[in-house]
Amino acid sequence: MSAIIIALVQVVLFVFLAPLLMGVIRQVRATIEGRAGAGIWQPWRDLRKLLAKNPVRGTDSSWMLRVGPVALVVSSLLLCVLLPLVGTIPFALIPSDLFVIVSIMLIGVVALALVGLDGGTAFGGMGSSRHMTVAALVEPTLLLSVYAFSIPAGTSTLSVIVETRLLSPELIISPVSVLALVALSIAIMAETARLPIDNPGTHLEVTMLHEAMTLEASGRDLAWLEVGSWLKLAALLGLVSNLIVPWGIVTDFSTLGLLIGVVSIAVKVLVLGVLLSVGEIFLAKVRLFQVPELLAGSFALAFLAVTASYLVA
Amino acid sequence: MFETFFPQLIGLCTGALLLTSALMVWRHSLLASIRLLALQGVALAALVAVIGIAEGESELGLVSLLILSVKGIGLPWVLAYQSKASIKQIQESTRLNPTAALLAVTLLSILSYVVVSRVFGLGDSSTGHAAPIGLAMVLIGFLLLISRRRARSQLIGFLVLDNGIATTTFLTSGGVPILLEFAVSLDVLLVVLILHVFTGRMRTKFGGTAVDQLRELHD
Amino acid sequence: MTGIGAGLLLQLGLGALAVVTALLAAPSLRSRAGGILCTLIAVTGFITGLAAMLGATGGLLIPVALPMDPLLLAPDRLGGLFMLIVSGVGILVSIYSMSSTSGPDASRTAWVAMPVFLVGMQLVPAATDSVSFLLAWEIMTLGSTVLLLADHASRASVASAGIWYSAMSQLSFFFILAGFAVLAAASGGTSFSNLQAIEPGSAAANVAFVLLLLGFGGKAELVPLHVWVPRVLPEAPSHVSAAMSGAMVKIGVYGGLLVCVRLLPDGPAWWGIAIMLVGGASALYGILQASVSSDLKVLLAYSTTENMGLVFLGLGASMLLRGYDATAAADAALVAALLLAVSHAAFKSTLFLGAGAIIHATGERNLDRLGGLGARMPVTAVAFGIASLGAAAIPITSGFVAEWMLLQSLIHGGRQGGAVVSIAASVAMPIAVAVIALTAGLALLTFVKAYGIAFLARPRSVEAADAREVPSLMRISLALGALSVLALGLLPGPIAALVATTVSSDPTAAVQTVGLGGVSLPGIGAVLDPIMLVVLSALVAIPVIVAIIVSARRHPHRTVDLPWGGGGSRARPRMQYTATSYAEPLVRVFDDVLKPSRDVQVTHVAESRYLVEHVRVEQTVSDVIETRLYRPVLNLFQRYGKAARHVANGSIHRYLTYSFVALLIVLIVVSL
Amino acid sequence: MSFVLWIPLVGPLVFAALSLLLRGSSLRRFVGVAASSAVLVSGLFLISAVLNGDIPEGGGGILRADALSAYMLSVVGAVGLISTWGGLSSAASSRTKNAAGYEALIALFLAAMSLAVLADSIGLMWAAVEATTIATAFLVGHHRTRRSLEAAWKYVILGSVGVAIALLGIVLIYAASVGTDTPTLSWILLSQSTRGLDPALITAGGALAVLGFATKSGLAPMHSWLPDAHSQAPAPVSGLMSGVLLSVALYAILRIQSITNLVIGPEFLRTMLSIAGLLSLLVAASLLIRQRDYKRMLAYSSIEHMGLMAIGVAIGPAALPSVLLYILGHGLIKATLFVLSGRILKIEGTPVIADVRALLVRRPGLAIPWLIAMAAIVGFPPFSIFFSEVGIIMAGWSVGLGGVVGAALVLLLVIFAAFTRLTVQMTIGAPATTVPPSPQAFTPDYSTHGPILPIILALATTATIAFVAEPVGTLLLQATAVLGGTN
Repeated sequence: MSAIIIALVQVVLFVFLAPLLMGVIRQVRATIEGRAGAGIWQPWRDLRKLLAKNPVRGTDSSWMLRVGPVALVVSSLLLCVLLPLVGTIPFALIPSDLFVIVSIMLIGVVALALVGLDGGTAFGGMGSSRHMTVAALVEPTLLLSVYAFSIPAGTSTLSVIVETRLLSPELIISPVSVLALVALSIAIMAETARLPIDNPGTHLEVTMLHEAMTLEASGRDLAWLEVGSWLKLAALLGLVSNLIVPWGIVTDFSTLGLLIGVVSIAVKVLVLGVLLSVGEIFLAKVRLFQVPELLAGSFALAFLAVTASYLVA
Repeated sequence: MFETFFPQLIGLCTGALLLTSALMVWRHSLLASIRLLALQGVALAALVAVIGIAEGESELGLVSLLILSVKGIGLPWVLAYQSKASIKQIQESTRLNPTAALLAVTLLSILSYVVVSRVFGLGDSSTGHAAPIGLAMVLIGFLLLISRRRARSQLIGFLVLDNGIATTTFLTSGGVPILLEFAVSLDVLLVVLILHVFTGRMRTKFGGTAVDQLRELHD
Repeated sequence: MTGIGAGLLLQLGLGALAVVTALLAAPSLRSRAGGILCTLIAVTGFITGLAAMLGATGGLLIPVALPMDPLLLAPDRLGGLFMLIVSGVGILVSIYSMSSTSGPDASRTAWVAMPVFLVGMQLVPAATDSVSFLLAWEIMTLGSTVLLLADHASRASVASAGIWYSAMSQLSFFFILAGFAVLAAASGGTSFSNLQAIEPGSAAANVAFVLLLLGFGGKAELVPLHVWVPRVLPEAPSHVSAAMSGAMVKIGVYGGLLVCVRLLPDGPAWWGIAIMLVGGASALYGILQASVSSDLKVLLAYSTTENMGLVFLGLGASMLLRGYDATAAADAALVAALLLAVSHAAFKSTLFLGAGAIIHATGERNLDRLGGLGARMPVTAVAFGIASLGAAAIPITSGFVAEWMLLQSLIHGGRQGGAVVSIAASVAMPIAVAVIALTAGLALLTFVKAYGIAFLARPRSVEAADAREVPSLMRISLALGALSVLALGLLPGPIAALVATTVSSDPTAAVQTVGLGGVSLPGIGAVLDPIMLVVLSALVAIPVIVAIIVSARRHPHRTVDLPWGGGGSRARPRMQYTATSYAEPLVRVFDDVLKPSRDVQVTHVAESRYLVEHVRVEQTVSDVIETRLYRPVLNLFQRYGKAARHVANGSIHRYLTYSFVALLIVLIVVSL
Repeated sequence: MSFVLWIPLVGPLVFAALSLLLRGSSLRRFVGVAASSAVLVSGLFLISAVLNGDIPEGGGGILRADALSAYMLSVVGAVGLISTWGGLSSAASSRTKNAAGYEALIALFLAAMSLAVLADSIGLMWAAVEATTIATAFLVGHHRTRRSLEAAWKYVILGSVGVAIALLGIVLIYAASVGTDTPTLSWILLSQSTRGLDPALITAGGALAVLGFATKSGLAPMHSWLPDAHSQAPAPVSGLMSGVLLSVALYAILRIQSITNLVIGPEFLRTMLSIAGLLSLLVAASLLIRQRDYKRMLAYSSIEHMGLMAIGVAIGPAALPSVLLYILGHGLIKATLFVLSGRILKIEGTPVIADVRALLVRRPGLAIPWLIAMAAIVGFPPFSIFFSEVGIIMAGWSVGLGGVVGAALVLLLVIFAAFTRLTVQMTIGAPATTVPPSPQAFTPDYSTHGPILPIILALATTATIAFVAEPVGTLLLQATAVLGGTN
């Protein structure tokens, strides 16, 4: 029961939080760059606008253009349900298992890539191809870094991992954990199409990954694609923040605890978002064919983390 | 009386056998080879007769006659079945120069001596001492087969080889059962006849009897 | 006679009947009659296999004129499982092929070979001694070879595929034969019960292990013995490819299990590591080649190598872990390997049948000339899509469950009760996880590409534009395949529990069913319930769908020719990304491994060197292992064969010299 | 029962005489078939006698039919029947003046082989083997072309020389028996373990005899006559030579081996036969890689199979049942293949593989049996060669010849690949014409160009014989026991 409530809270919170996070990130960046910015509520306004438009679809596009965005949103929502964001009380039958989480995320990745291809234009295919290449190369890092986190906890269930770190904070600053965290962060940057892998702000066709796939989508199709991506970013930032700073998360269900959990995760995510935005100021997008090097580096870190945690411990 | 001469007689016959074989390697004239072959047949028959007398087996006398008629007379006659004038001119151009061939004969003789001494332990009988001659003849016959280009020369080589086997037979075990001896002779005769027919055909098809023309079948 | 024996006998009888029918039936009836009989064979095999898997015993004795251990066909539980897999694929394939009424697929030869192939495949797992195993194995090979050649008159490449396949099959066969012979020599009998008495650490066991691994690895398409795969599976008729990849390859897996689980169960650690290495290398190499391939069937063929590599990776991990007494993880890894095999049978045969449907509809298997088939062939598109999800290991398909279980066993394998199991395991496990992760990532790309390029977007050729949905029997077969992929993915609990009984002495300790068909690994503490996942997704999807319905009522969509089209209205279908371009970034990333050959030809305009008339770019990715490993050896053989002709140069003197030398040698040896 | 022993010897001779008398009669064509049937029927009679525990003897102990002899006699008859029956069309077409002689020589050939397997004396056995050379000399040269003459010459020279070496060996064996109380060539007497034969003589004699008979059984390095003779002889003759003549020589080796085993143990001949077998496989492998002629291809395949059989003989009793079954399977299939190759040669007019393309599309009537027989000859089940090969390989490891058998497997793989490639080149694929001008211009030829029944019989027999545990299994065991094996 408590698991259901927490899940519900997480979903509602993150549906609210994700556009806000995007707004904050963009606003912080604009402010630092000396621009006025559109305000932190602009993503909400964009969404309302998109939902109120008649979507335009090509004759050759198939049902994928309709289903794909929904699949992306659902997969991101499932992440919000399953990840230990507000609380660490998992469902008995579908705990927040690392591999399940990753594959649910992959559903979204696949849906987005297929939507990109469905348009039947060069740009959609290009974005889809690059997106999938990055996704394929990022997966070893992603799995290995969380594998490294899982070793001290003895399980691949993320809730338990977070709880373990809450109980023994010395784990957080162990070299293994730091290595793994860096690797995971790079992987998440890649998965969520952030700098330095992709430039979310660009509309220069040759360089873009994520945006290229959504070019042919419009109206509510585009809205769902955007929401799905935002939700994913928010949820993953939530996960990272809970891995770094697990305090505040609900481990034993209580109304007060829940409230603290909600507030703390919202703060953690937003702070992390600000940090991300600030960080991105100093980063340039790397060339597409240098992305593998970056990912290989992060993979090496993750691998080191895993073997170190076996051999050191 | 006979016992004293026996070793000498055996030695004489086997010596004649080896000598004729070696000469055949040396000589290039076909006619000479055929004559030597006839001589070899006679020597073989004589060897059988001597052994027969020594062993006191009348059966061997019969065998001796058989050998004389087939190897001493019949086969040489078949081989020389052509006007003597033409056959005189046939000179064999061997694939091996005579010096090397004779050296090979020596080596083969030594080898057969070693082999037979190991296998039979030579013993003290005179036949045992002579036994390497048979094997040497087999090997010399083989050498002839390998080194001769003409069909009939090869045939002669085959016959020397066969004589060698016969020599070995008589020197080691005093002959095989008469039935087998008969069968062997018949076989040899038939083979020679068949090869003779083929030689004739070869002459019509290839216009000559050089065996190294037979090179159409290969991989 | 027991039920199992009767089932096996019935299969043989039906097989004979099918052969006779194929020989005698009129061409118009042949496919129907043959298909029905083959379906019956497969159904019989399915029932027999199920019974054997549930523990029924009994068998069929084959008489033989030579003095050998009796040739007994009596499947055990594991054998039953593989009979089940094979016959399941057999059912799909038989139904599918029934609808071809003309051409090579409906030829007499094909329909004679099909039952032989099916029966042969099903008898291999039933064998209880090495000779009957080899017998069934070779019957299977013979049947598949003939089937492969069915199309020989239309494409020259079929003949070359046939040669490769026969030679590689024979290589496998000889390895297996030699392996069994070594074991039989050491144990004094040819029956498996004799063979398994051999001491695990002995030299004979080591030699036999390597030989058998090579043999079965060759059939299971493992690197570097996989070279026949990218030639054979594409060139065979699609339903035959489905049967080969879905079923026959599993027989190779069965062989591996037979060796590792039954005959030589307690091998040294390096066995497990060796299998993991081979499996891991195959998985990576296979998926890398698949991901850059533009030929749909070549892609599927290489993906088979990948999947089998994962199966063997699991098997090797299980051996390694069992050696260190990490029983729970070892059991999980083994069950995962089996589940992967089962699920691969389901999705890969569906994929190959789907490819067959595409070829049926368009005559094309080059992805670069396909596109837009989703709207034209909806049933095929859905079935192929579901199977692709399975191949990409996406929930809620069968492939996901298997890969999940494998990963679970690996990450829990490095440690037991908080202590490191061994250095070997703690290095091997992370590498294995990384390999699986990269494999999974690339598989995702591969199947997004395959599905997206073929079924989505706009048709890239006239053939694709004119495609029509395939006949009903093919659709039924495809639908059955897709359903099985989903069923295996939704109900992993009972299936895994059943599978565990075939390899584990204590199956309930390894795998249990939780919830509605969910699976739990009690020794590891991992739980997965796909049905709950579906329920959860449905719950979160409801608000979204409601929002869509509301929005759609207020703001209906508009259909235009091209919404944006890259900013222009002249975006023709040719300008779309093709499969080749889709994989281009990957080719660049893995340039060192794939060694693509690029050829750029620039034709300048006659007037000026600075103006280009046209540019032609050609890029081919060939199988590195074939070009670097096999080609040189084959060329060497060719040169040797040419040189060896001098041995028989026709000179009688030379021939006589051979005899003479032999005689001299014998004489010398005798006198020594 | 002993009169049955004479049927395979006298019967063919009578038919041979008939063939010479029946000049011009169409019945003459069937002389070979009748002679083979006589041999086969008497062989089957003798088998049933042997299985009832009887060992017929005749001719004052010269002829003897134990399980092995009876089995071999039946193989001779069966392969002869397939070859002559299958070759009826080619024999009928050659209505030349020497056709009578052809049929008579075939009958003589059969009689000689029957004598070789029935003779109790090694000497007689030798004479009979030599007689096969004489009988087949003109058969090989039957076509009277330059090539066939060349083949015949090589065959007679190499064959006779080889068999002469065997005679030398037999003489030495006899010499060994002279050293005991009763000089004899009867192998039944020689293979009594209590005779105390001189080991050195037996070693030398056995080695030379085996070397000599190896020539006739086509074992390298004495094999050189075989590809030429097989490729030039008329198809039925090639079938007979490849199918049984080689095996009859192998039978002689088996008999010699059973004598030497008692005196000097199996090691010496085991080494020798292993080397010969491997060399044969090597030669076959080397020359099949770039083979151009399909009849020579079949000839090299015979060398290959004889090589493997020799390895089986080297292995000893554990492999002997497999070897014996191998003799039958190889004989029947090789006869079938040669008969078919004769038909292909006649209809296509070329023995060159590269010139015969797309046979399966153009002439399915010939290509289908050809392909089935090919599958059988390379060792696919259910054909009995599969069991023989598996049996030999398995037995090889069990007696410690793992290295030999392993090397054999490597060579067999090369041979298999080469063989498959050549077969595929001949049969598989589309006809060379790019665009057929009209559908009528290209109609597949379903005719089998000769009797198909013998081919079906041969294939069916080979496919089923390995599964007939009774009485074939018992017979093979008894035949092995004859050679001193207890297995």
